[in-house]
Amino acid sequence: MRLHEYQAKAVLARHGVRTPQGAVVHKGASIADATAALEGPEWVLKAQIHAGARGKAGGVVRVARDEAASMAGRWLGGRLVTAQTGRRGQPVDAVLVEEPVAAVRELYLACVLDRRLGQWTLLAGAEGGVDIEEAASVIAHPIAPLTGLMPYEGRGLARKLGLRGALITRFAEVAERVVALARACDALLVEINPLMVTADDELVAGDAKIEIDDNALFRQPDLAAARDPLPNDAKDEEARALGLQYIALDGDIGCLVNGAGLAMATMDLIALAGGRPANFLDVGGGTSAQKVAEALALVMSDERVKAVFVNIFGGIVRCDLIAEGLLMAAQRFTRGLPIVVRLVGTRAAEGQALLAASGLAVEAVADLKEAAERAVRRAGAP
Amino acid sequence: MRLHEYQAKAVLARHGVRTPQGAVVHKGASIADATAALEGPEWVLKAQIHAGARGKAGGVVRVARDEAASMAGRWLGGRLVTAQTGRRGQPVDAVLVEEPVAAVRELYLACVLDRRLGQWTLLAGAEGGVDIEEAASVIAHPIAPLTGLMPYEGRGLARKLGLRGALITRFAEVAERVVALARACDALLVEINPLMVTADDELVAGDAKIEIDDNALFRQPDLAAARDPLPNDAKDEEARALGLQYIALDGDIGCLVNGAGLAMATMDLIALAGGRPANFLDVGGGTSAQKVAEALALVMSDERVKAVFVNIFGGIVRCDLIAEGLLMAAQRFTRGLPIVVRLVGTRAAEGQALLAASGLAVEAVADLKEAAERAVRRAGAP
Amino acid sequence: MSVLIDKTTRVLCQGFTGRQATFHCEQGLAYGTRIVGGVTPGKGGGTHLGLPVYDTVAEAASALTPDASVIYVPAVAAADAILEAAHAGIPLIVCITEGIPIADMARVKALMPAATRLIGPNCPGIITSGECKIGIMPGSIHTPGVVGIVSRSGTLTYEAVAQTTAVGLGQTTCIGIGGDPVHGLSFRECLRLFEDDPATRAILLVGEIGGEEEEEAAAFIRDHVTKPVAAYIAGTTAPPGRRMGHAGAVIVGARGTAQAKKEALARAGVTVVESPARMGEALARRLRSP
Amino acid sequence: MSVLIDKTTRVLCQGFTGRQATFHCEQGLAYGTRIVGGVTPGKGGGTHLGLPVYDTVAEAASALTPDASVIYVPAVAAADAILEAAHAGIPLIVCITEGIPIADMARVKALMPAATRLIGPNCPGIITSGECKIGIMPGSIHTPGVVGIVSRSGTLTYEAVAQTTAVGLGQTTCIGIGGDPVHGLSFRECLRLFEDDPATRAILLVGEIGGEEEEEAAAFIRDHVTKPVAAYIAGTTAPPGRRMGHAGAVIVGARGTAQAKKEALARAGVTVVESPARMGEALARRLRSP
Repeated sequence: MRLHEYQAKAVLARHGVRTPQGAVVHKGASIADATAALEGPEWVLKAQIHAGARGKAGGVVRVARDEAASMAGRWLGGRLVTAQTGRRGQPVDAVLVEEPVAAVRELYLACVLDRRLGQWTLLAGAEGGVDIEEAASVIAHPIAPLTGLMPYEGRGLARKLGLRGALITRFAEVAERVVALARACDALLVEINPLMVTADDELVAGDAKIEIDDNALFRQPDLAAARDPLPNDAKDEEARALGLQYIALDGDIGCLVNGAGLAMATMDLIALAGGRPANFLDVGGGTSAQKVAEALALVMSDERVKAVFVNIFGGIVRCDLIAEGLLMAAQRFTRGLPIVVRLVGTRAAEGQALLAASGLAVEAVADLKEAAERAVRRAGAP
Repeated sequence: MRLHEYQAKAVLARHGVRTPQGAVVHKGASIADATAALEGPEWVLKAQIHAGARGKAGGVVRVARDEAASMAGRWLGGRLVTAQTGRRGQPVDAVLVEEPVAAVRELYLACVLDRRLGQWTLLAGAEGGVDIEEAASVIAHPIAPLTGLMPYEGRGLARKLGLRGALITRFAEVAERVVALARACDALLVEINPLMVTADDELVAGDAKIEIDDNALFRQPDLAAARDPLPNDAKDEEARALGLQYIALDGDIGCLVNGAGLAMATMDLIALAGGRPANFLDVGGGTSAQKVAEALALVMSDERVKAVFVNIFGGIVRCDLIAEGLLMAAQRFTRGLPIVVRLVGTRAAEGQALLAASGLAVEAVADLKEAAERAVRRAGAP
Repeated sequence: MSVLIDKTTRVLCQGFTGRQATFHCEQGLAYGTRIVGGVTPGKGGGTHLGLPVYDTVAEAASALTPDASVIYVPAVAAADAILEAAHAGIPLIVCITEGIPIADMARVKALMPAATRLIGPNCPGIITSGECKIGIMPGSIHTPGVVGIVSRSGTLTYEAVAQTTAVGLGQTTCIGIGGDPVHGLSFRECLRLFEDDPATRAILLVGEIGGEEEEEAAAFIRDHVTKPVAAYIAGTTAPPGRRMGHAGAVIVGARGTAQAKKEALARAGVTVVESPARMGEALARRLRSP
Repeated sequence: MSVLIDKTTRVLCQGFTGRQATFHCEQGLAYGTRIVGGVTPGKGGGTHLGLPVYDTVAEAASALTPDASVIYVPAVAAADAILEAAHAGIPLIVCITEGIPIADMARVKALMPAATRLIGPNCPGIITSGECKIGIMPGSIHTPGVVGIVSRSGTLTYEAVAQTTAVGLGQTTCIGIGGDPVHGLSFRECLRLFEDDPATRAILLVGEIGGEEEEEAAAFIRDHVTKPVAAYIAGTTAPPGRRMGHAGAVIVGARGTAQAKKEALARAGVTVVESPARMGEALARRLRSP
């Protein structure tokens, strides 16, 4: 789960990392009330979306104090398109308003969970602001899993970045706190970019990204509550509530698969057959008829979908039960969408027989490749 | 620093260990107010002192609810003498009032910092209530310094104690919390004795001792604040405020020494010479004239003291400066106590000359054994 | 011959009396697996499925001398269960549980003895066709044969199994290493086991986007594997930055793409199929004309 | 010959520019100690006492190749300083700092490489008479000679030094292992060093109440030490349950009493003196009639 910049900065501040004076304005709230405590003649406004490249897309602007309200008002409720959002952009439901910080230098600092090492790694760069992918000189420092970062390690990193004087200890403090935060919050990523150096040798988080391990949200109730009240895609939220893994895509073939790997493979098959999947959807390895029915309803409720491809490998789950679930949902829907179903594995024949006997427009195809091709054809000529 | 039972139980409760329903009544407070939330026909009253063996000494009694106020009132402000307090006993400034817990069985559980291993060790016993020194069957389980106790280790210990059913996991939980408490609070000792097992398989801390590492109090502000407002010996508190290590003893020869080892050795010497030290006092290895003066004033303010033995090995510290400090304090005091001073090491001759020239009743003796014997003689025939 | 487990393997089950464990242990017993008992704290001394139940793995290990333990305990307690089994000296641990926090797995990796082999978590388990089934895979689709299968996915593995059965090759052992970013046995380690197993004639590797294990596998294959290998990598069409169901299946920036993995494997001499429908067929062809 | 340090030992100082470190490094330099530079984070690039200052031990170690580092940083940062020196590869670390939380020292012990030798904390340091003084002991009382001294105390050590000087024996090396319950070099390790040092003809051990190190030392002496050993244990008259100045000097229940320690040492053939005024005299007598 990704936090918004304003949420990430609040978490950093709670862990002792300095952030700019600022306030967040939510959609529908009064900007005057929200920013009452802010000072200075100019403010920085930052549109809060879950994607980068906001600066180039006009989502970060510096305006005179009395222009802030109108600018924020224009953003809130709209959508922002950046190089990272896709064509539809993302809704702007909050704007972060900050007093500008005068930086004499910018650094890069991040703590990421390195899956290969199975431990957190600190990344430190002498140049901040740039995309981490492009920054050549980032130093990677693995963190011992049981100990965290020791102050002397932070000072050593500071020296490797070329820092001197009071900044050495200050950088080590920030690094230690970032690592402590990552460990305490089950963060897969804590990134401060840029980490701004002020004229009086203070370090301030200019921008911040935090991503929390979804598997650990059960023990991070405060962070779990920070999940977007208005998500980018309402279906994501609906699917999550149903215990389904759903990701909206750009195509027109709705997918319903058991298992994440098979679900990805199904997307690949559709593409190989010349079609485009409308979604990724994993109903889980040990799914039920009821869950399949709900999943099918979810997929079919997407107006862009022109055909549905159901791909189930019945292992522990019996295909006849899955077929019952499909029929249950298909009967409730009147859109008359073509549904191609591949049922294999345990009790596949019984399941296919049930579908054939139903009289519904459900086509059962046993071969994987053939099933995908059929779905693509049906989406093209409904 | 030792916590009182009521303070230790509050810390345990904060860390998720169940304690009996109870309330603490401080000297001068209303017992009716303090116990307003307590229920039941009978209560257990426990005198809060920093010593064990209270039960046999009458410091733990079970009384009818309406007798509690008069009993607590009798205790508060008085002193309790137990087998562990010494003859003078300890002042009772607080009484813990608890609802009785019906235990079907009692266990022993403690987490101690094992100095030899340099790590915490969990001690678990199948019999609670008895003195740990006497309990033969206590199991010692060392705790990996970087990881704490893992739940499976706690379950393993529970089995070794012969526990079954739901108690296995409950015991592991309590053990894990006790270890977490020790680590989080810099505790040298966390002891729950007895750990009571109730009829419904709950575990409740019957009595509790916690000792905090004095060196870590700077990062345990909540616990540091729990230090007795009315200490057992007012001089301890005064000395602590002066940065001196002072411990009151039973004798009549006041001691003032630099260095803890030498201070103990000085006590031993006095005993070998047939005398009895009134105190242990370490003014520190790198002491100053001012500090010596304050220390001397503290020692001489003890009415039992009949002679003072000052034993300073001037290393980094110059003996002439120490002599100045001694004269400074001696002049302020009019009790006319004999003072035997041994000054050796850096600038000892100059220091001794200063003392000799002062005209005060300060006897300078260079030999260690001889100096101790002189002090003992002076205390006997002032 | 086979890899890691066979019909003599004595299997313990942690979380034995739970619903999921009960079901899958019944299936395992029906398959012929030598499940010898189980552990559920608080239920020690009883029996379940006709087998003894212990409170701790240490007690079970000393009574039953298991060769492997399969873990079905909930995510919140799974890391502890893994370490309990490891420190009780059980050499092979199969953790089925999904949803374990990554930090817990990092801790497990830091604390697990080097000699212990962990499969998973978030995996279907391991099966030696016709001999021993440890996990949740449907036994019926497996046929004794010559292909060693190693996969990050669950149902996609079944697809691979079904295809290798369909083309008449069958399987020696099939290992699901799991979809979590921090996990036990790696592709590399499984490849070494299959390379060293005389009964395994060919290897099928089923990877997916995210991480660098397929790239490491490619390097290992180039240097150390003499047997024919075919591979499919799921997620060629997955968008970057999204976790595709598995916690580990995510493209971060330019890293972890299917394209990079497929290229690395192809360069190492692996037959890489674009279509997940052609895994068995490709391996059969490769075996006919090496 | 001597133990651990001699006139060739290159010494680094951590917390170099602080008041206490400055004073004691001046004293050390005056004694002839080869102090080669120091570390104070934030002051790197400058000089102090005419010696170079670095920001980190790693930088100082690579520039100065020190054999030892002496630590004067405040208690709150001392454990970090010890680990910094250890992980920079400095083989001998002398930590003078007192008041370090025990948990920090437990952590240090768990994380320090096994080959690193730590003296202290809360100790006067180590001195080889006439050659190298690392710590806060007054150099003037030391005379080159034949006695190896190891002690848990500070000023009581000076007493032992003065007495061995007074009886004409002098010292090879004097090691203060410190008064904290969890610390580095033990009595045992120091005894082994003195036993192996040809220049050391006799050993004086100064112990105190608390812990079991004197008992362990006694067992080691019995089995491994051929040289005459005398010992004094401070605290025969100390009341149980009170910490006597040193964090480690406390009798817990029946454990750690002076009596038990004295008996163990006497049984091991050590000349145990009851009076701290007789340490030098007892050792001299023992050397005359072994």
